[in-house]
Amino acid sequence: MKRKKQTKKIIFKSEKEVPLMPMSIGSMLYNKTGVWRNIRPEIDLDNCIQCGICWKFCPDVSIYIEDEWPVVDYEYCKGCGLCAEECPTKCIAMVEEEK
Amino acid sequence: MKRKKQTKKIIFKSEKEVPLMPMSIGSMLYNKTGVWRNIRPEIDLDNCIQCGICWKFCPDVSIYIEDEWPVVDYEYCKGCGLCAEECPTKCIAMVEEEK
Amino acid sequence: MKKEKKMKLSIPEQELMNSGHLACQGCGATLAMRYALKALGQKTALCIPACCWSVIDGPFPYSSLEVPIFHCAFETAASSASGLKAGLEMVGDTETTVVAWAGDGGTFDIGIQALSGAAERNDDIIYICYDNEAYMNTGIQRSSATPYGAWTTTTPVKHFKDRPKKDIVGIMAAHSIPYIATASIGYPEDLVKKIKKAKEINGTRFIHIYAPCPTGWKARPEDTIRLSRMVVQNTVFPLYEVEDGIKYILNIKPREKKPIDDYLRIQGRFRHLTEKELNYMQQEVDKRWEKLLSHVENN
Amino acid sequence: MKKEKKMKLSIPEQELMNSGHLACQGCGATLAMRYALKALGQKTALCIPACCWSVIDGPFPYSSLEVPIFHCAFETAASSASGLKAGLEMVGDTETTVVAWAGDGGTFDIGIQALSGAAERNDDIIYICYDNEAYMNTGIQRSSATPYGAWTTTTPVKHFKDRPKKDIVGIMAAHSIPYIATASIGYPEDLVKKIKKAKEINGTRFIHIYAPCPTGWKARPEDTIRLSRMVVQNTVFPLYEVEDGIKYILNIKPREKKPIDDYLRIQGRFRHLTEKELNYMQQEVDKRWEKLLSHVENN
Amino acid sequence: MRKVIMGNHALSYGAMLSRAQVIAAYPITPQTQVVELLSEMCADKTLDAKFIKVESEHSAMAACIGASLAGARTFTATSSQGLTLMHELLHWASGGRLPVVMGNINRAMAPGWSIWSDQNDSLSQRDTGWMQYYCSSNQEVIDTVIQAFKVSEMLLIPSIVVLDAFTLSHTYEVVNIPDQEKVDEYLPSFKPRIKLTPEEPHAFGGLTSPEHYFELRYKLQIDMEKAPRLIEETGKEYEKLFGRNLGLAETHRCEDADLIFITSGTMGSTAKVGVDELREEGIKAGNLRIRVFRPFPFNKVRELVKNAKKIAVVDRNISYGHHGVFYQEVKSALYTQSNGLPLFGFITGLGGRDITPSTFKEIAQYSLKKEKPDEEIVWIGVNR
Amino acid sequence: MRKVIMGNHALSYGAMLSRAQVIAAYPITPQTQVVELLSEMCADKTLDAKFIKVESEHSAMAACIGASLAGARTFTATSSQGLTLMHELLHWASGGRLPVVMGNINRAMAPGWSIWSDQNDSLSQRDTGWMQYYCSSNQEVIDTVIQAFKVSEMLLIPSIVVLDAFTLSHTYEVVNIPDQEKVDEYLPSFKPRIKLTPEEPHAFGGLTSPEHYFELRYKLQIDMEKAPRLIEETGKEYEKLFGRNLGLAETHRCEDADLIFITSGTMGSTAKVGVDELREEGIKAGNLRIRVFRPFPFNKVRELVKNAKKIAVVDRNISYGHHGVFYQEVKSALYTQSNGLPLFGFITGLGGRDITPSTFKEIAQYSLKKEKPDEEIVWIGVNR
Amino acid sequence: MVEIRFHGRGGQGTVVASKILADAISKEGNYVQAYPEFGVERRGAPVFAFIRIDNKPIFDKSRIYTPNHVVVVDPTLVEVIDITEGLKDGGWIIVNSEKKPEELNFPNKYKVATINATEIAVKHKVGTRAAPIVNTAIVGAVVKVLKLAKIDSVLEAIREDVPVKPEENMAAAKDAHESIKA
Amino acid sequence: MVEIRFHGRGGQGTVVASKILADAISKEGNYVQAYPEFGVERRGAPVFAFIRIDNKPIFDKSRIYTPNHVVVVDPTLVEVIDITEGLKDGGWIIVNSEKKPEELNFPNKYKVATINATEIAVKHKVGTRAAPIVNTAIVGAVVKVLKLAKIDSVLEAIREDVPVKPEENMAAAKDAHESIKA
Ligand SMILES: Cc1ncc(C[n+]2csc(CCOP(=O)(O)OP(=O)(O)O)c2C)c(N)n1
Ligand SMILES: Cc1ncc(C[n+]2csc(CCOP(=O)(O)OP(=O)(O)O)c2C)c(N)n1
Ligand code: SF4
Ligand code: SF4
Ligand code: SF4
Ligand code: SF4
Ligand code: SF4
Ligand code: SF4
Ligand SMILES: [Mg+2]
Ligand SMILES: [Mg+2]
Repeated sequence: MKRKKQTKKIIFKSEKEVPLMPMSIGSMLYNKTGVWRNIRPEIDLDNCIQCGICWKFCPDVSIYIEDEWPVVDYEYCKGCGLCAEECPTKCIAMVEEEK
Repeated sequence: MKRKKQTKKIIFKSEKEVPLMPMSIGSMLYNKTGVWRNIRPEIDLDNCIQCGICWKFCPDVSIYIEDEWPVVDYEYCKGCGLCAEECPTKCIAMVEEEK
Repeated sequence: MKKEKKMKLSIPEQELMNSGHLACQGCGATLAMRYALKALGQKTALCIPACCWSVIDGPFPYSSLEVPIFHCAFETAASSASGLKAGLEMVGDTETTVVAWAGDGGTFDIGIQALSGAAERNDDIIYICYDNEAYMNTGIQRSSATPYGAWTTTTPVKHFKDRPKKDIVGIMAAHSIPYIATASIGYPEDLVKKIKKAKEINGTRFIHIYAPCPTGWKARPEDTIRLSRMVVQNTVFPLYEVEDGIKYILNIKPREKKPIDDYLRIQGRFRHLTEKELNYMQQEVDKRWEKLLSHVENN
Repeated sequence: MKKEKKMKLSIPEQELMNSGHLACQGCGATLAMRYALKALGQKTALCIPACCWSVIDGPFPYSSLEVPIFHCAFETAASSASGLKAGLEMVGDTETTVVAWAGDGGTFDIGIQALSGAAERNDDIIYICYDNEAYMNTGIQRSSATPYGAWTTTTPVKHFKDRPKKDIVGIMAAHSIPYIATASIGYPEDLVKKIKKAKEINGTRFIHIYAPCPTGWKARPEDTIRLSRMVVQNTVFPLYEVEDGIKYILNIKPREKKPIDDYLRIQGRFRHLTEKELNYMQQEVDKRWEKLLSHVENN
Repeated sequence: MRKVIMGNHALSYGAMLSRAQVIAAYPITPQTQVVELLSEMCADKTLDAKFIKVESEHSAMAACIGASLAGARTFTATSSQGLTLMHELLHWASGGRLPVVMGNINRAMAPGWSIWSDQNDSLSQRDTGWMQYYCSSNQEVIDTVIQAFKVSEMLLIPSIVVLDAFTLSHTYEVVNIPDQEKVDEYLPSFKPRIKLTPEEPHAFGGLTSPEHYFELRYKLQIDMEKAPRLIEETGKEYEKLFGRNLGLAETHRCEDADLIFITSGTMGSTAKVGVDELREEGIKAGNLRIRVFRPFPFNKVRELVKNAKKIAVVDRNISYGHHGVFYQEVKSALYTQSNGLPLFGFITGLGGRDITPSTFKEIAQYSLKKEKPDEEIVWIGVNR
Repeated sequence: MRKVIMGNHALSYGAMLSRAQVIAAYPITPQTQVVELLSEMCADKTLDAKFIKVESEHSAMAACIGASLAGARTFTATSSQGLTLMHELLHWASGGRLPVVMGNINRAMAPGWSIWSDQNDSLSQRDTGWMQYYCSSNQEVIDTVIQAFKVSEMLLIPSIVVLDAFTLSHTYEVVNIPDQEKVDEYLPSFKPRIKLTPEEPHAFGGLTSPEHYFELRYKLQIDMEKAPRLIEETGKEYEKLFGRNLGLAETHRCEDADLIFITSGTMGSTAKVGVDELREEGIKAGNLRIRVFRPFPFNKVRELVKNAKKIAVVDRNISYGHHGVFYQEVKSALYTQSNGLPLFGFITGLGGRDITPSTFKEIAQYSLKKEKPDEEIVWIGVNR
Repeated sequence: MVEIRFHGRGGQGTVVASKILADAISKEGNYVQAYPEFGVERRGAPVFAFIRIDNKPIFDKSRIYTPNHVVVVDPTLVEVIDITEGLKDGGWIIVNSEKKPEELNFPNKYKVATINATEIAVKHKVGTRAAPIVNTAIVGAVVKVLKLAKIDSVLEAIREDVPVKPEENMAAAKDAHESIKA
Repeated sequence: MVEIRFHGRGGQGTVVASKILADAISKEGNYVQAYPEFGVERRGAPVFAFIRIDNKPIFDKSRIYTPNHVVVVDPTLVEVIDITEGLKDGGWIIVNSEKKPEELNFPNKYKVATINATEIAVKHKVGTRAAPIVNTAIVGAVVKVLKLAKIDSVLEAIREDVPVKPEENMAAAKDAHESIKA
């Protein structure tokens, strides 16, 4: 279930809109970290055994589960390669982002 | 060996005589704590076995040794009673200072 | 596409940490937080002192967590948490679990006094230290959690860290607090179990989490989990619990105790070490392991 | 007057502490200093943080000691000493023994971080804590060295101290420093021996001295030494050493382990306690004694 | 209720009557009686508060900050070394807009160790964003703690209530202890606009880039500038209920004064005696005691001195390398208006040296004999 | 030797060339490169010093104090939270008359966390008895560390050398690295008048009663008042050896200026560009960059502004509840002399908001259009 | 305004004495200010306490240098320090002593009264013979000689301020009040 | 005065590139000021570096908003962010890319040059194919196009600033310097 949340960048038109103390009023989801990625994980679902290990070890919460299958969220995936490294069936390949 | 040391109170005539930083330049020996005493230890040397225990346990270094015998230094003795309490032969008596 | 079975989830599904945070690729500290929040649930308040996590969470006016955070002064994780807990109780909130979430520097070094004070008072907080073995947020300087032999920017290879890692668990055990546990992000199920257990106990609880830092360790991001398993298997970072400062429980006893070499080889921070030092380090690891085993037996 | 034999002196004759100081009658902290200096000799530099001793020594421009003193900030005994030692070495004085001399508050509480840091670096200092089990200089407030059950001005009888005394030796042992010892002013020869031994070792050395405070404990001044013996005989404060954080050596094993009652009865600070609490305290003492014995055996 | 109490206990009573909910404090001479009495009040439940017996002042302030962020009314007390050990966290409390109230006993800074009064400890916190009240009697101490909570909670800015070591902290005076019902009426329980709770999770104090920081700090200053008006209003309100006004400053015979002393703390009380004695001798002196130092009561001071011929600012403190702090700030306040009104700066009483009525006679003599100040600092009572 | 280095490394080189003997420091952004380079220098023996890798800034300053008391030349560096955590001990070092030299990178105080420049961290230490130098280039940083040791050791008063976060700390500039022999000639090894040694045992910092404290602190101020002259003398000496003068203040086109900016730190460098651009437009502006803030160079400032028609003091800081600190202190310095010279107080650049040449144009416009200041504070660059 | 200095030794409750006196006076609607010596107190060492009394609020917060009267709680102090320092001519010196006033031979510009507070304390079992608590008896005597307050106010004050053996202390105060002759 | 902005990704040594360039320029007696983006750098995330060059001392310490030229160390950034923001008309855009300048279709108010620094880096074995270290090659190309310094100064700078594989890096810089066509 990929989360739907307000992912807007927040702009304060003036000091009056700024909260009294420095506190969060929005989510970092606005920050699409996919652009950091050099290499992208690609899941070959044919060899996937649905073990959930890729989901479990993603530091960027960028593998979500869609009707029982792992899906990479490329908007945020930073391409660390952990999922591929840990996948027991090696069915995740890290491929170069084309330049 | 009762120590002979400069025991004067120090008076600064002016700021010029005061050291640059707060540091000691004299000894607390100037401070005759004997006046704090309510009860005074009196040693009955006849029963003294020269064990040195009174000397050892005096918090005010007020029992010194004169040709191998313990002597109370009444200038400083505060009258805590430790020496009397610890003397194995109970040859130290704590007697009221007369008022 | 075939779909014979359900996806297997060995840890709670609920995500209280969002994507979009500012951690480096393959950050172990980030996984530690993700797992911890799965165990703690949403009725949790975090005190996070200066550390990588004060950056990872994201800048004002954003956050990547779904729980409230107090980004507190570096040295005040424990004291802020004690105050926060007292405050919440006085305003009628007795449920919320107050957690101090600090790095190794904020725990072993500048924050140890506040931690020791809270533990002595047995204040009702969970203190979690994610340990990446150096000051990472400021660019990899030595901390007292940095292991012997490691390079950091303040322990250059010419003069690498020549003191052992501070035994924080031993120190906390001496405070005889109700619960202490070590955990590794390589064993998420164990980690989640321990934090859930801690949540049910009153008083000061201390969790020490091993959390690799690819950036600071000069390691490959994809090795983060591998390192987190190796470190347990070679007993450099054993997984155990201590109850009331006396009862030691070993959680994972490796079938065969692995040598530390492979573990060190894949971390750039150890590249400069010679045989001699490696042997010395192996001996130290063995010693500490023996000591731990004896503690466990003496229960 | 007969004069058959020489006066028997079981500790060094040299006095580096003078009369005229400002300690109360029967002050244990004062005896601790007198004995320590006999062991250390004149080539010693003291860092004394805020504590009774910053008063006992006497006001500017006086001092009652024949060794140099740095009256340092309350929380900085260890860090001041580390700096002083480094400074002396850089100006060519490698002989002088640098000693941090602090009370229990300055050691267990506000000074513990600096102490932990120095120990972690294994800085070449002797840290001596004279323990009178409360903040005496400020008028008897609880410290984390205050024993369970004790009255202080911040733990009134209606709400006496309900936490155990912090196990500072256990904490320091976890830092695996070369030498740790406990001592009692009731056993001056043992105390002197240990400090002399510490003087010959390099690195961070920690000495924990039991030093009764008649004023703060509501005890009779003349009972100071008596208390200092009882506390060892009833194992409330055993005399032992720890080498490299692992090797435990018991110095005095009481022939028969005395109950704590008499010890508590002659201290006003415990007067309010009931049977129930006394029993609890006795059990705790027994437990800790057993634990210590097991440590000693496991050498 | 009429009672003879020491200044330290006046702080404790103030906190008790304000129904402080969390107290985190650490003992230090000459503040200890504050925490001792509060410990007892908590022990015998005359005060329903959590007292965190921390291991240092640094942790005391950290705990206060945490508790205040949770929305609890929070109090602490300290002095000198303890206050300065909190320094980093003082910036924190104000920047975090947390209305902690703290009592501070003015004590000279070490080294050498001193336990006696001067103002360098609290005045060297003048740039930390806390409001500062200086008291001249035990009565004022109790009253001020209560007012400080009210104003702090309106503005979400913390306050320090300052009293002199010994001359107030350990001095017994006759005090009217306000009764609880009326205090409750004056100071209802704290209802923070925002607080930390899982109900609405916010992250407080995160990394704040150059894009945002400036506005946050601008707002702090703007709000602090509202304090003088609020203090006078809440002071009048207090008078209605308790018969004692709590303003920005207290004047004694200033109306027709040629020479006005600007003072603070207990010397501001002793100065009245000095003024009366000078008046006996036919010298038209007056005393302006600054009660609120932060925010600096610019307009109040400007208005009160405008008819004077000369001003003598008396500092029990010094900003080394500049002047006495009050002297410096009064000059700053009067620069734009004053048409050359002569201001003299006196420093006296450091480290607890006594300040007596005759101190003010000496100051008057000097000020009257000189046309205008020709020394940067005039030292009174230094043994030269 | 000509080298392109960052401001942080300029501090490290300064300490190395000064042959610091004991260094105790703790890392903090944006200071880390200072300690990193010093660690390497100690590791490869290019610097023969003991580097104590303490567990906090508080212990860093404590260790520096201990080392300095032993007679060793002592250095540390920090920033913002770290500097403020040292606060209690800053009072200690000055009161103990210990000539420690410290580098501080100006960084805005949390909360919220900031790593960017403003002066509140160092200026809120203005009452601690330390001398303070503000630098505007990496060259000045190196030179100032060396001079600071010389002056501090003459007066036995510690010094802070201040540089802006990033705009100096992380900015690479071309620098001439003085050669060691000449530095040794300029700055011989430290020979303390008194030090802690068992040879002559003294107790330092003992309890100091009201009978004695005042005189000790009087002497500190009197000695600090000698600094301006010494700084100018040692600055000229430095010029003889290295061709660069190090004075109390630097002026740019002030001689005939109608409007003088009073600035500090890197903005004092950018201001020159602003001045030149204003001159292009026919506006007679000038810039007075205050280099030494403590002790405050009263006479220098008085002398340099006397022909101006208007003064615009620019603060990258604020004393909440009063004004910008420089504004406040300049007013204090000019009060007695000025015959109503209009002083405007501007606050800008808090939390690292950029200060550019056009910032000064904006300030000039405001100052020129107004007769006299009618706002307590003029905010520049706040998004209102 | 009346200013009084108390001389005692650490541990004798000299400060408490001044506090009790202050309470008694305040009860009768007058203003008082009482403060201890500003320093570290040690059992046995000489200590001071001060009190100012007036019928209007007291603004002077400076120390007392020239008291109108002095009260000596511990007779042995008379040998140790000059208890008349700064004492105004014609002032009272009230001493806890078994001796008669004239036996103490103070300069006769002072009025002298003695009260055997130790005896009274022992008699009423306040404190021990070794360490009698004399301060309540002293106050009882002082208010009589200096006409500062009614004995009932003192008794009330004692009831409030003295947690241990209040009755005995009140009895001691009363006893001293009656027995002292000025 | 010339102002240049570098675009790269965390971990690509963009800041080092600006530092090397600064050194090279300084060696020829000119003044430079180089600074990184003021913030937290993360591997992979877009980063900036800035440099000011002049023949007289540089007093302006403000940020660079309108550079004369931009250098793009990582081609993929062109899609991600607007690298021409604030770029002065007629300024150079120097991109590390295998493509030809015209293929990048930038507005033609800018001059564009490309250099396949990745290729060159790999060829000279600086870094790996996965993570080539392109910064030295870039600098070699930049000084040529912008005529900021002689290649020898660049090589000297590399020798001083680059601890690992200095020779290879120098070769790469030289190679790029020669192969780039402006
Ligand atoms: C008083 C103070 N000193 C120094 C710093 C700078 N600082 C911020 S985070 C940090 C290191 C944190 O290390 P650690 O706790 O291990 O967390 P990590 O960054 O490694 O995750 C330091 C030194 C600070 N913020 N406050
Ligand atoms: C920062 C700081 N906080 C508080 C104090 C006040 N203070 C001085 S000594 C002391 C208690 C010391 O207790 P301990 O270390 O046990 O020594 P003791 O007085 O019992 O001998 C305290 C709280 C201080 N000087 N500095
Ligand atoms: S780890 Fe591999 S096998 Fe397991 S779910 Fe993910 S892709 Fe499928
Ligand atoms: S590559 Fe890393 S970030 Fe991307 S999905 Fe896999 S684990 Fe997550
Ligand atoms: S203790 Fe007693 S027996 Fe021993 S030396 Fe002293 S007086 Fe003599
Ligand atoms: S009574 Fe106490 S002070 Fe006097 S000599 Fe005996 S032990 Fe020493
Ligand atoms: S530096 Fe290390 S700990 Fe910090 S965010 Fe990056 S990977 Fe995580
Ligand atoms: S209070 Fe206790 S420790 Fe302090 S001097 Fe008196 S007896 Fe000694
Ligand atoms: Mg870390
Ligand atoms: Mg103690």
